[in-house]
Amino acid sequence: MATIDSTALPVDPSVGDLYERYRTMFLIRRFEEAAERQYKAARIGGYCHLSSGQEAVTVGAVAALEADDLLVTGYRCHGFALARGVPADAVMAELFGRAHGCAHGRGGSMHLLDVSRGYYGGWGIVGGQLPIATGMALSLVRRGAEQAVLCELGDGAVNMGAWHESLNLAAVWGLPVVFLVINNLYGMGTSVARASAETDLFKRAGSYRMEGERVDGDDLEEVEAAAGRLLAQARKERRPAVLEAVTYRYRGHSVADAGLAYRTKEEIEERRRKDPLVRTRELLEARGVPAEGLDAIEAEVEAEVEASVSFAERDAPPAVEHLAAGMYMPGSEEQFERMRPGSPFGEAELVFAGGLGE
Amino acid sequence: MATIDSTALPVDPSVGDLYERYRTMFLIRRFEEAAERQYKAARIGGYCHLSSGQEAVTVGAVAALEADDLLVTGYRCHGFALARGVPADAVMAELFGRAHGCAHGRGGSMHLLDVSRGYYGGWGIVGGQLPIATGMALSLVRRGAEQAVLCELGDGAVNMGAWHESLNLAAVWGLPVVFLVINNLYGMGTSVARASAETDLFKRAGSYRMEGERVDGDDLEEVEAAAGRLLAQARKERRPAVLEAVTYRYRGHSVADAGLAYRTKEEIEERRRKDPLVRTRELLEARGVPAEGLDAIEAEVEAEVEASVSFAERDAPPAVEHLAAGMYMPGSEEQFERMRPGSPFGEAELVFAGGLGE
Amino acid sequence: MSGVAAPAPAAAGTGVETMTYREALRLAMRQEMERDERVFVMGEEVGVFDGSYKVTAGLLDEFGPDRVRDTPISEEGFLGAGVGAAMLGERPIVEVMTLNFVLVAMDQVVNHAAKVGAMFGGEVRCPLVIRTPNGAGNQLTAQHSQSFDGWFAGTPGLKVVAPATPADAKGLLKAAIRDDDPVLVIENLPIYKEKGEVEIDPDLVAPIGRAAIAREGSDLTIVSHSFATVRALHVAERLAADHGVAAEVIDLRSLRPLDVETVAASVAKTNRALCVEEGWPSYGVSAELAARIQHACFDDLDAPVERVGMAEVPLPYAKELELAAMPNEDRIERAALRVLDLAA
Amino acid sequence: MSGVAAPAPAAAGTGVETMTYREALRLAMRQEMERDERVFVMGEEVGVFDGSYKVTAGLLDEFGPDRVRDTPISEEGFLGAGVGAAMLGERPIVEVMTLNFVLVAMDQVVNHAAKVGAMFGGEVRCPLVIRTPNGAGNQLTAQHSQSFDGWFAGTPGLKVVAPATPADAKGLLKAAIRDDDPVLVIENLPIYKEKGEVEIDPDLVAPIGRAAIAREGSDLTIVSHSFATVRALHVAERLAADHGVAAEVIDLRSLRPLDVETVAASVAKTNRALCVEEGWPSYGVSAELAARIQHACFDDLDAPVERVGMAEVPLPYAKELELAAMPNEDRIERAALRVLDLAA
Ligand SMILES: Cc1ncc(C[n+]2csc(CCOP(=O)(O)OP(=O)(O)O)c2C)c(N)n1
Ligand SMILES: Cc1ncc(C[n+]2csc(CCOP(=O)(O)OP(=O)(O)O)c2C)c(N)n1
Ligand SMILES: [Mg+2]
Ligand SMILES: [Mg+2]
Repeated sequence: MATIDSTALPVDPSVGDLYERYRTMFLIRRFEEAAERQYKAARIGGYCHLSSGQEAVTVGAVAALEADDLLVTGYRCHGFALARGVPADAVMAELFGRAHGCAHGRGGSMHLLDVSRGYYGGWGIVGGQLPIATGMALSLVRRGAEQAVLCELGDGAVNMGAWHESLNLAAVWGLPVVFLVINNLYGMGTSVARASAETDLFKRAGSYRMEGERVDGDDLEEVEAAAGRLLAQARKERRPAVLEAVTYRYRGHSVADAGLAYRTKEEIEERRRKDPLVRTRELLEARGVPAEGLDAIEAEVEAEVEASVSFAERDAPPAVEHLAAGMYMPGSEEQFERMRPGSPFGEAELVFAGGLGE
Repeated sequence: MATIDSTALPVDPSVGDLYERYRTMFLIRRFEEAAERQYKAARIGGYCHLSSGQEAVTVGAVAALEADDLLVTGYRCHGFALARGVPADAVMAELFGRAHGCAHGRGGSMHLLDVSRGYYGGWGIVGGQLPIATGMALSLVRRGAEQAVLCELGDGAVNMGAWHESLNLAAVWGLPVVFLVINNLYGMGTSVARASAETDLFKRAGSYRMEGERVDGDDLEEVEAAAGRLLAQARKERRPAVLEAVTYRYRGHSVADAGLAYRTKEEIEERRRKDPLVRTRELLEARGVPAEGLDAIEAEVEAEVEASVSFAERDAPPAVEHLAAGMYMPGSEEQFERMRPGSPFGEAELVFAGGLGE
Repeated sequence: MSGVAAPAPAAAGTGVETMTYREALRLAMRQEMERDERVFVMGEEVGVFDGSYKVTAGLLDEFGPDRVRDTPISEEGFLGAGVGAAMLGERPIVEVMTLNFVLVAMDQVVNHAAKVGAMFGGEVRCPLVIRTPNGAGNQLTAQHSQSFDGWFAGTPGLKVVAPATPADAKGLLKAAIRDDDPVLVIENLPIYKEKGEVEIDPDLVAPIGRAAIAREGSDLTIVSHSFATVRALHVAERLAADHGVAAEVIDLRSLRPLDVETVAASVAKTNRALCVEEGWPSYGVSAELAARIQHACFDDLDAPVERVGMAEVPLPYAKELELAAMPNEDRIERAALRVLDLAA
Repeated sequence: MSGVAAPAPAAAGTGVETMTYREALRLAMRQEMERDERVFVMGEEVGVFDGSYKVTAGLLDEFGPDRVRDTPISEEGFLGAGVGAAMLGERPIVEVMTLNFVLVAMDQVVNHAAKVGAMFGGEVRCPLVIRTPNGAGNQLTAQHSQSFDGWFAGTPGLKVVAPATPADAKGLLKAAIRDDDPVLVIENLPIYKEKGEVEIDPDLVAPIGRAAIAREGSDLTIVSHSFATVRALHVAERLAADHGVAAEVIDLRSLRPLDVETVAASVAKTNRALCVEEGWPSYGVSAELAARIQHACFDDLDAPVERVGMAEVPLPYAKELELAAMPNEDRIERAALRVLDLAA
């Protein structure tokens, strides 16, 4: 997507990758800023969980995926969708609840997905995605595929029973899944120390004889290297693992939360000074990429984000007659046909007449 | 209960304790053998989970409790009830489903209890008792009591989400609870190795920065010493802990299971040769207790068990009019009074007319 | 119970104040916590964060962290801890952020809390309160917009109340806290901001198991609970204004026990009934209501009982779809006109 | 799906055999596993132990540990793993030991499996089968005797079937496995040993969403599903013998979709209806049935619809209490006589 003037770049091909990652990080930042504005203008509804500050771990981890690897995440997923290559148009349209959103306006901010890119959602129940990712890894083993699943969760989710059951299953069955714990220090207003008896979250992998590793989640290259190594082990040796990435979310839990009741302005300011975008930019500059090339990204990304907003604005909302689209496989209408008589619900027309397909 | 002729015993008072423990172990063994016979004669119904082979850990752990400590267990609980001093009559009557059973014939084999002895049940959902025991420990802290909770579970239960959530809560809040994992090598037909990625179950305590310890569950004194130490820490320092006791159940999962599909006769025979009853008896003999004194236990215990069977036989079944007894606090009838009109259920009489108390 | 004092006489207070439903719940908790040391609040974000829907705002400052206890995200664990504490005689109020999340703790509610009394032959009780909002609105989507009210109301051993007004929010939550059995208090997301008059009197408790006649009328009985009652009252106004119909609105307030008597008396008078709920009607609360009404009022009914609820789909995100799916006033009105044989 | 083959032509087989319900389920799984490599079975004790109720006996030997997978005790984990595998196009059959234990995995069933299709706009499907028995009997007590059938039937996104005969056990389980949506197959503990004739034909599939007329009659319609149908058929015989009453028994077979049409047609003929279920009737399956019937057959009914189910208590252990609480034939018969205005 980004057009890089290769003459302006040093020959080292890894710099091209880094440039590409940086651009994606930038896109996520700007995209979410736009989303927040649109939310405040009431064109986006529901919850809106921003990930500003977490771009390095998001982009680094996704960069470590092969094209046929699978990705499963929680609800703070705008960045993951964009990093996995879902077009900004499709993501923004989803946030607007429009027909060409990546979930056809059904899922919204928390339930993005793109099966063509192996991204199996955006899930909203804390920890609920873990058993699902585990089952996907089981399926990969069943078909003898050399692929892996990356499953994102937050520091708050590691206290859910689903964490324990999933990790034990993955380990006892030898499944190719890497659990990426994004430790942004808080689950809503609760700090890790108040929530977890073991604050070195990666150490909990030990309870399953599983490898656990902690990285600086704001160090793009460190994240990518660790994720790459663990994913390779998962693919080739069917060894599941935990990767904990320590980072920070600048904004509140969701747009509705100011994010100040449980932490200080100073803490936020201090973290902002170590912004992963700035760190990555410095890295690129240190490797000889000229500042102008990097500045150019900004305009390019802003145009892309703006375009996504106009796309979403122009896109039509889903047709109300298709309210029930997707719920059951087309063809199921016949099974439901005899439920109709005596149906006491005004909405029978919606469910049946609209059909299940779209 | 046991009458010990102190002139026949050495002066060391600890031998008197050991003698008492041995008697309880014996009582459990004989009681469960009788229960099995009664089950096969169809006078006991439901499931009937025997603990033959596990007497040392049962008696040793309960012996470490202070009178005002609390006990919570799973469904394999005949031994725990007896060890905690619930009269054999009340336990057998419960198995028979009689009015003077310890749960008034409502609970049966899996739901024994005796609040007067701090025994809060016998629970049937694997792992379900853990959050409850944790909440009891929380209550002890809230009232500043120097008491502890002992919570029994099996090796199969450590893979449930409830284990993880409970241990984390206990550790992060500093609650006085000791989780006693009875590792009898199998959860139904599934060996620990097939179920748990970490087969050293006590090590899982590390995920909560909690102390974990493993003992030979067939060594009465080792169990009692370890449980005593961990319970004291819980009471005084509010440090929760995991105590894993390795033992074996001779019988199938329940009386309905022959217990041979997943293990060999040889394995069972080998374990029987190291029977904790024999080991404990040898210990007593080595400390100078004459064999006759020990033989006397047998007759005494058998009489006690037989008496419990006759007690249960003679005891009346609960009155059908009191079907709903206990469900709601007496006084609630008034709240339900207006549910009656149009009640389409033949059982309305049962629920209301019988009242909620007994 | 050494160390935890028995109820003290209630703090003084009189008069009537206008407040939101949310404030009324808070008032109930404050009063009961002052009255009885055994009462404490536990849940995710109830303390430092002031409650994710701000119901518990300020309680941490007033009562301290032992009585307003923030929990890790582990509903099964802390809800079960509430069961255990209650079994020892405490009066825990466990807040679950929304009813959707109770599903991860379902086993503790249904297989444990509800069983304590009967399964142990009355030897031990479980005076637990679970507070949690149901409901949709604000495009919260499929996993965050559900109302499983009937599942709990269908569980013997539980009691279930669902106040629709600030006054009942205070009165019923207090009743739940004082009750010796496990009570689920179903709140509702859009209702939190609704205002109403509330009597401050700390001794005033609303009775469990008693429906209220929220509006009198003679032509049609609308039976509802929780936010559906707010909707029903609006529709009743519309029916009066546009069609000259006098609808009676019964606010159930309690789902278990269910006050069939009040509902039946109303239908005996109006001869027509419409049941409205926020959840899916199939196998939902309105099914039980229709079943009870047809049984109790068989000879009184002039038309079949109708039902309106959420369209039977996992709630989609797009505003247009959400609106179409919700039991909105237009849909309720249309159903009412059907019951009245006035449908176009 | 590299590595997992598409369905092969069905194994040959014809004729009719008498077998138990349990054997019929096993036959269905064997046939579907032979036909389609994507089908595999997963659950506690399904392999080495031969199934805790022996439904899967022998399958491990025949298909090996990859396709008959013993799990640790962690229903939330492995049921969710079934959801994930199904989303990739597998056809997992997850056995949960009893319906009581589904409560620890409720979130995966209701918030996840049921949501996949709609929440993601139809972009991905979840062809998961969950098999589990409901029901009481044998004094299994409060935590092990429950029937939450209506909770799942009330969840849009799920399909729920509950066969009452060996033939339907085979036919509906096969239909569920072939269905592209998540299907809960509710079996029943006492029914496992019931015998009946089963067509061996591997291509024979029973349709989801179609009730069966299990017995024809003209005086009364008894609507039931699962083991309640077995009871209802016995009662129908008693009614014929003792009272000369011809009861029609409708076996629902499917709870979502619900075949209201067949029920309504029967009631239109008999003018009287009794709904019987194994679970608690309040807010249960029979509530939905009564609500539908009064609506669809308002002008046909000569008496209110009656309901019989489990007494509304956590099931006590003692045999005498259990028997009194169960929807036994005496209680069903008494209710039938009430509907028929023949009550003493
Ligand atoms: C089971 C469940 N409980 C509670 C919630 C409400 N909730 C949503 S996000 C969240 C905090 C999660 O924190 P964390 O895992 O650290 O992720 P982060 O928000 O920091 O990305 C909570 C409590 C939920 N969605 N699901
Ligand atoms: C949640 C749940 N799942 C399954 C069961 C069925 N079940 C009862 S006991 C048991 C095995 C438990 O094994 P373990 O914890 O090792 O205890 P043991 O039987 O060896 O004492 C199982 C699977 C249950 N009661 N609850
Ligand atoms: Mg976090
Ligand atoms: Mg075991």
